[in-house]
Amino acid sequence: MRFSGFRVIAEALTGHKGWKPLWRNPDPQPAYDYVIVGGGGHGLATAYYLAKTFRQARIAVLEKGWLGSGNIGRNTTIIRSNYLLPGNEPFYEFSMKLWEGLEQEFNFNAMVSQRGILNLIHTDGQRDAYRRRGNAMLLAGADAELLNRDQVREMAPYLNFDNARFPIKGGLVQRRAGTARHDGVAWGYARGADIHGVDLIQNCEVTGFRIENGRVLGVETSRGYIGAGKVGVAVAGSSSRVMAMAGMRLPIESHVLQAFVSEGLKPLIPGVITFGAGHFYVSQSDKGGLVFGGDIDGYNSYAQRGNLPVIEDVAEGGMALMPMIGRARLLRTWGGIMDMSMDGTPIIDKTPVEGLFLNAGWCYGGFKATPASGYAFAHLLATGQTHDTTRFMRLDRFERGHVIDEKGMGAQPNLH
Amino acid sequence: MTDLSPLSALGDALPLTIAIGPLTIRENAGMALASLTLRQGSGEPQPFGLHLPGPGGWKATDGIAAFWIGPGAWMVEAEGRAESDFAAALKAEARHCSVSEQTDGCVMFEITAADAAPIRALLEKLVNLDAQGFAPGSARRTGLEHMSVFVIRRAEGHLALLAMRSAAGSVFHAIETAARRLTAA
Amino acid sequence: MLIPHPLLGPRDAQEFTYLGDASLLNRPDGMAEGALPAFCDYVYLRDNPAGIHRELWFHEQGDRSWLVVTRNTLTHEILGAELARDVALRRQK
Amino acid sequence: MTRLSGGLIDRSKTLRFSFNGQGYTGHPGDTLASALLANGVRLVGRSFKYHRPRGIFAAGSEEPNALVILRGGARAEPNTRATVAELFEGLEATSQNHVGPLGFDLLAVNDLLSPFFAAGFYYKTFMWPKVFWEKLYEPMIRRAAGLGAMSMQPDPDAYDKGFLHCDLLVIGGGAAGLAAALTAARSGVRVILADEDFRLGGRLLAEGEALGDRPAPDWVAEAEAELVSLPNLRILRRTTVFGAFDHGIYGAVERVGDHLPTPATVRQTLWRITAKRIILAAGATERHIPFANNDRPGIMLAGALRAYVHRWAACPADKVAIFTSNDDGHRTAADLVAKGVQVTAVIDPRRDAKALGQYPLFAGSVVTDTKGRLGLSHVQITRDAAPVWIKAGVLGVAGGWNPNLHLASHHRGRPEWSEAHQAFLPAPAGGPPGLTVAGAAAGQGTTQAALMNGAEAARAALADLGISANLPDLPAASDAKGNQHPLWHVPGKARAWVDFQNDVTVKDIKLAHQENMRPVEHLKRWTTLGMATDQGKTANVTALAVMAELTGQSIPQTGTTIFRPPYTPVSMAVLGGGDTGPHFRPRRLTPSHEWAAAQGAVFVEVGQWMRAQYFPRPGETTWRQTVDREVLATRAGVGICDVTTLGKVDVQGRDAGAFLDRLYANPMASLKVGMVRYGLMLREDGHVYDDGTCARLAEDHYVVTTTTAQAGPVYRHMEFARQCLWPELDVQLISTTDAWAQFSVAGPNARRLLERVVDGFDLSNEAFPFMACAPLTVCGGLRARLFRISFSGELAYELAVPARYGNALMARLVQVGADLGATPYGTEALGVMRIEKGHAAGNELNGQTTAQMLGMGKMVSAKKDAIGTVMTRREGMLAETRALVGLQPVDPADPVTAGAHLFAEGVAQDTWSDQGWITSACFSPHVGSAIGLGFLASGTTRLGEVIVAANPLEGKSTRLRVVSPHFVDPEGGRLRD
Repeated sequence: MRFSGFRVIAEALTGHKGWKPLWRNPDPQPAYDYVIVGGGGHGLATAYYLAKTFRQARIAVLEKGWLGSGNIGRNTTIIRSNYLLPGNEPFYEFSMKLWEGLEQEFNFNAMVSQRGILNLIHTDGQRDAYRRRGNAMLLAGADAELLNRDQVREMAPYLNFDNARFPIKGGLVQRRAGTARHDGVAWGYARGADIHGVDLIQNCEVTGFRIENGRVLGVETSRGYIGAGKVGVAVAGSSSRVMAMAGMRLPIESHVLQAFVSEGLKPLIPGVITFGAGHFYVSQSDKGGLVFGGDIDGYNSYAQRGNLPVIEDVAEGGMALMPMIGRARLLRTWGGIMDMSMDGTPIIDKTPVEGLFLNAGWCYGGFKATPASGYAFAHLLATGQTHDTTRFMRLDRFERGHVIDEKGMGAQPNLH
Repeated sequence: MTDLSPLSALGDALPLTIAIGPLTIRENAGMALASLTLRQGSGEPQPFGLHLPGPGGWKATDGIAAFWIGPGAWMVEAEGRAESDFAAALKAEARHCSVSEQTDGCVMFEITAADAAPIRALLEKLVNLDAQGFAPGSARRTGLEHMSVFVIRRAEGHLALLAMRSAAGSVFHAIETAARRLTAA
Repeated sequence: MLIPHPLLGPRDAQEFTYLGDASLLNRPDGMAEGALPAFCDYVYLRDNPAGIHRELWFHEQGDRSWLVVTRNTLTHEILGAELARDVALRRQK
Repeated sequence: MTRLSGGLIDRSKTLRFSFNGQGYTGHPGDTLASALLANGVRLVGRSFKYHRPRGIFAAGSEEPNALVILRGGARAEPNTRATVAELFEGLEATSQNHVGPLGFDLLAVNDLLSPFFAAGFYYKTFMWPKVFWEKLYEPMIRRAAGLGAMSMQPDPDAYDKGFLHCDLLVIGGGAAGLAAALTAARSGVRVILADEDFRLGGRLLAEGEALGDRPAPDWVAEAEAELVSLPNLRILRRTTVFGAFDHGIYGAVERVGDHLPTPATVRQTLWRITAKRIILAAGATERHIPFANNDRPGIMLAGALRAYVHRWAACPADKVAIFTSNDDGHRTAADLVAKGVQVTAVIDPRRDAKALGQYPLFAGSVVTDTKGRLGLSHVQITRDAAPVWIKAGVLGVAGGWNPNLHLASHHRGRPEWSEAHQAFLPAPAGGPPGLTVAGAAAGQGTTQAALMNGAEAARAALADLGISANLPDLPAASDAKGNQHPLWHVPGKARAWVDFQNDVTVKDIKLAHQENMRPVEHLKRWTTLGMATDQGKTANVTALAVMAELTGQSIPQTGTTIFRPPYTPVSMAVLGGGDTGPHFRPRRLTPSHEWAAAQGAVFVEVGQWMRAQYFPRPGETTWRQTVDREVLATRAGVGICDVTTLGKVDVQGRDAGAFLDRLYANPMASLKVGMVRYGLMLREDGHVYDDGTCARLAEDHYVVTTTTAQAGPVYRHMEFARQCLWPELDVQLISTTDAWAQFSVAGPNARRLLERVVDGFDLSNEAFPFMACAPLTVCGGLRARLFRISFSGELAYELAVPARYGNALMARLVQVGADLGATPYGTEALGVMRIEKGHAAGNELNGQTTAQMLGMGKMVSAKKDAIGTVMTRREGMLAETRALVGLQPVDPADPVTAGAHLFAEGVAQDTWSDQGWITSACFSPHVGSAIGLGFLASGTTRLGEVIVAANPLEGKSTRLRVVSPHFVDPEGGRLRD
């Protein structure tokens, strides 16, 4: 069924009787050519591109809970490609380009909204660093603009310009950045994958890998054994746990990142604003809620909930940056489990087990990467070749000494 | 004696004393401070006859006091001896220990009141210490508005607050704000 | 969170700075044969368990002790804490 | 009929207030909601999506409908629930989310178009043409969405934070909470009783019940008087405990000044409460029953209606009907009759329902429709498919009660469905450790049970702490059960609202089911159910039950919803608390700050520090003029700069040298006493962590410096090495950063200047050579330390004195050096001189740099096991060719810009041909042009080559020559003379 405005009108006039399930609820087959472990954003996108772009058949996505219950279901919905290093920027720009045609491609309005991101500058050193970054973005084919203080003021007059501990001296803007409706992305990919024949199997937990002679044969699940030609694991947040079942230790720690939404408010900020001096970033959803976040809680956790100090820290940052939001109220908080990698950069690679592939380590950059991650992982699974944009995101980069450390924090995941 | 004139941590020629409601806040510029740390096998000294307090403790005797700052480490206070080379005097009392001069490392505010109630109320607003359980003779380092501070309960109605000297203005702002709000409430 | 400091009793976790897995106590010998792979493992690989985790916390706004805290990463329940120095000395013996 | 007799309001005082500009009066004790109802106002707002007229639905914090903008100007507070806004003199409130007057909202057209706005419709449309999304569709949606509008002005009120500790925290001051608090407080333990209301009592104030031989409010007053008298108990009124965090830490907001025209001190205080045990006695929230057009103003929860009548003596209409599926609704009817309100019908689907008083009972009937454009006028009652219309201005709906177990599931514990209670109850395990749920929140809904249960919960909690407490004598109270017989919705074709604020109807849930959005999380996300400001308090369980009916599964099979903080929405300002302006973060001042300020210095934030950036003099019109002068004066005469901000760590002990050998990549144990050495510190991953100097003051005593930015992390790292890696070493560390004021005295006249302040100390090159250090006295006996080190490339020293003398020493040096050209300089000149000398600083040491890149690869000693050494031997790090080079424009008029990327001439400029970047740049008065430092691929072999610096961000591209990074005195003769 194709979605369109005409369809909505036609259904409205006929009592909505014609709407079909967005996807089937199939029972698992005994075997597939490709089994994707994880029905979050990256897993669904991988299945979608495998089926649609790489024209592979017999694909299943196995999801422990409900589709989209990974971090795609709990994030701050920001899309951007404002990275610095060659190991990252071309990849995220590739993702940005996929975002730009995504909804027309999968015929689902994921509300991709390019209202821009503004990174604030408070010191001369930061301006130098952002200039380097902005240039890196332009050199990779992305867009970037460096603003002075007056230009920032014009763009966001409600920021604290006159009474701030860390005065605003400028900003780096990416106009093509913005937000997307996170659940819509998951549903769009899920529906698209289903249309192309992918079996989306919910409530199916992978409990083990069947590996013989260094080759993966299939997966044990809560719904029985499922054979597989190739297995792609895309379970950010649980990567260490799942890969431990294949006997691997990863350069990853799991950390909780909280995010927040305010009560609905009439439009007050158009795009995304980040405040590095105070650990705060914010956008406003189409429904009117301010969506904001800050630092991770900073300790290993699988608990999917955080603690009060980070809530206070984020709110402090928000108040220092935009004192006008004082009388808005925090409505909901949640905590997602991040795959914090040792250099802050993801991993998309083969593993030492033949036929077993890994997509992990997204830190808190996973949402914006969804399209490119799915595409590149599908490329790797289908062709056996690393997609050009992920050529540095290798698992062995740590031992080879080719880390991609955007923040320069070294092997301490909670600082990335 | 040097012919240079010292400044108080708040940047004035004379240290500040201010009364806010029931609380008096005084910058103690006369206190000499030196840290004392045990070395391996040094044994625990009794500088100036003072039995050093255990974890979380503060002890005083005849103008000399000490508070525990970490395993095998204390800060030793000498009232009114800021101008002397107190670290050297302490080293003489604890030859086998490591001693570092700290007099100017901290700003020290002495906060006093007639009884415990205003001190407790102030503590509740400033630091995450159990204000009632923090009895006289207690000393802790803890956080205060993104700063690290030492808090000493010298008596029921007497609190000392030590912070980085360079942050004296910020610490004082926090204390003063809390005190004024308590008074106005 | 409250960290049960072995000397000071329960202290708010905000006073602490987190480092990570207590396996960081087990630094390989840099002068030994095969030091490089041992260091790659030490610096980068983690068990990252969902459950009991021994980890390093520094009492930065406190007594400046490094602690080894045993904590359940699923529930955040803390099962114990000791001075890292004691753990390290014990390991050396 | 509006105001009845009785109630807990102070009729001796009248408060004036306004709603949408219209003046009204109320009394102390009123909420805005009760006062509006007492004035006969039923229409107070509009719903989110369809802009349907909405009235007051509840009497507490669960209110989904009656949202207003409270106050005006910068204090305007959107989305405020009228049901919790305490009335004060002069209160102003306005309705929100409508275009045009509240009674004639132009966006109410959405309601007519509602068939087009079914659940999830927006995912299916607005995709064509693509550019219309940002340009047309989305702005339209954004304008229509949202609820209240912000003032866009800074919040003028003050906020506070604090910390409380107790043995027992009791959350909720109703029957169970009061009984718990009494039990615990009498035993002498430290108790905090927090209640979100401005008056203790909870539902005891809302019922017409007696406790023992007195009205319940009298018993509450007596209990409260006792609690207030106990020194070990603290009552936090107007305080919402909004979150249960780890290890007994609870977040609570006390609304200190929200009930006042303007706050006396702070508006709200954020309390972080650390409790050993916690009793959650938060009561229960009544459920409604979805039926056709169940959302009109005047339709409200029956229990809320009862509360308005008893506590506030307010009834908004003459004719009242009740729709109930349980006995509790009949209580409301009986109470209303007793209060003299005309009850026109009680509609109960149970055929065997019994009346509790004198009112018309429609047993075996349901409400199937309503009328009334801006407020309820008629209710349609259907029995056996035979509808009748009756008149009613208010319809109370009683669908049973849901325990307020929210905090008990804040640790992701799942509530359990109880068939007996027909409700979710707190799970026996998985809740926050130490927390017990009591009273109606635990399903103990009768007054008698709540009192007993609260007291018993307190006794058990204390027993758990090893404290015995006696149960108090509790008054006899009602044990009338509500008898829950849920009616989850009345079937029908018209829309029946489940979530009022977000306009989610039974139809939407059916559509979600039809489209396979059946898991409860999909249901919520597809329909926006439970996402409103009431967080689903009045909707979620009902929606689950409707979905369960559709799937044919039980409610627990269909799912549960768990709750996360906050329990009710919390203002951003109070969470941020404290200072948000200049005191947002601490400000550290250097010892010479006062002097610098008096000289008119311009300051700059460097981390927490405020440092003098430059010292403008009269006649200088640009900062460049000033900085050039400071640099030239230093290089020609002598300059003085406060460098106190560098971290200083005292390292003592027998093994201090051995310890530093393991911390620094280069050797330190071999350093002679009285000498200083530059130290390079790596992270264990082999990248450069920090740099600084080590001065050996004695065999067993070093002083090391760190960069300003890394002082804290490096100290922590050193303690890690000391305690965790090499505990066997005898070494002691302590920071002395603030204890010493330190000044760089640099320039050819540095020695001559210092000779004028030292007390008989031989500064000659022979006695005190480059990299020497010594303790000494200055200015007539002041203890000091002198280090002969140089960052500027000039003959230079750093002189340290006790911090309180720093200001005077700075003044003295400038004064006594006037004839030598003594010039204070700031961080800008410092930066220029270090770039001219090719010294790395923050822009180079950004955590991504290797020793090799800095040209210091050889410093990494292979002869010892220092942190980071091994990992530098990885293939990728050995293969690194980028190296620090100097850069000079081919055309001296061209700028050099930090952040530009470096390319070979003539190649395409893209990511893959990128050869490096400019890290630092400045105008060098010494060279006479702009200069820069940068990392360049194969940089060490490219001296003399012309390359291109691309800065497409600012549309500039310049040709630069690669030169040595040492623009000044490359041989280093000056600093050794």
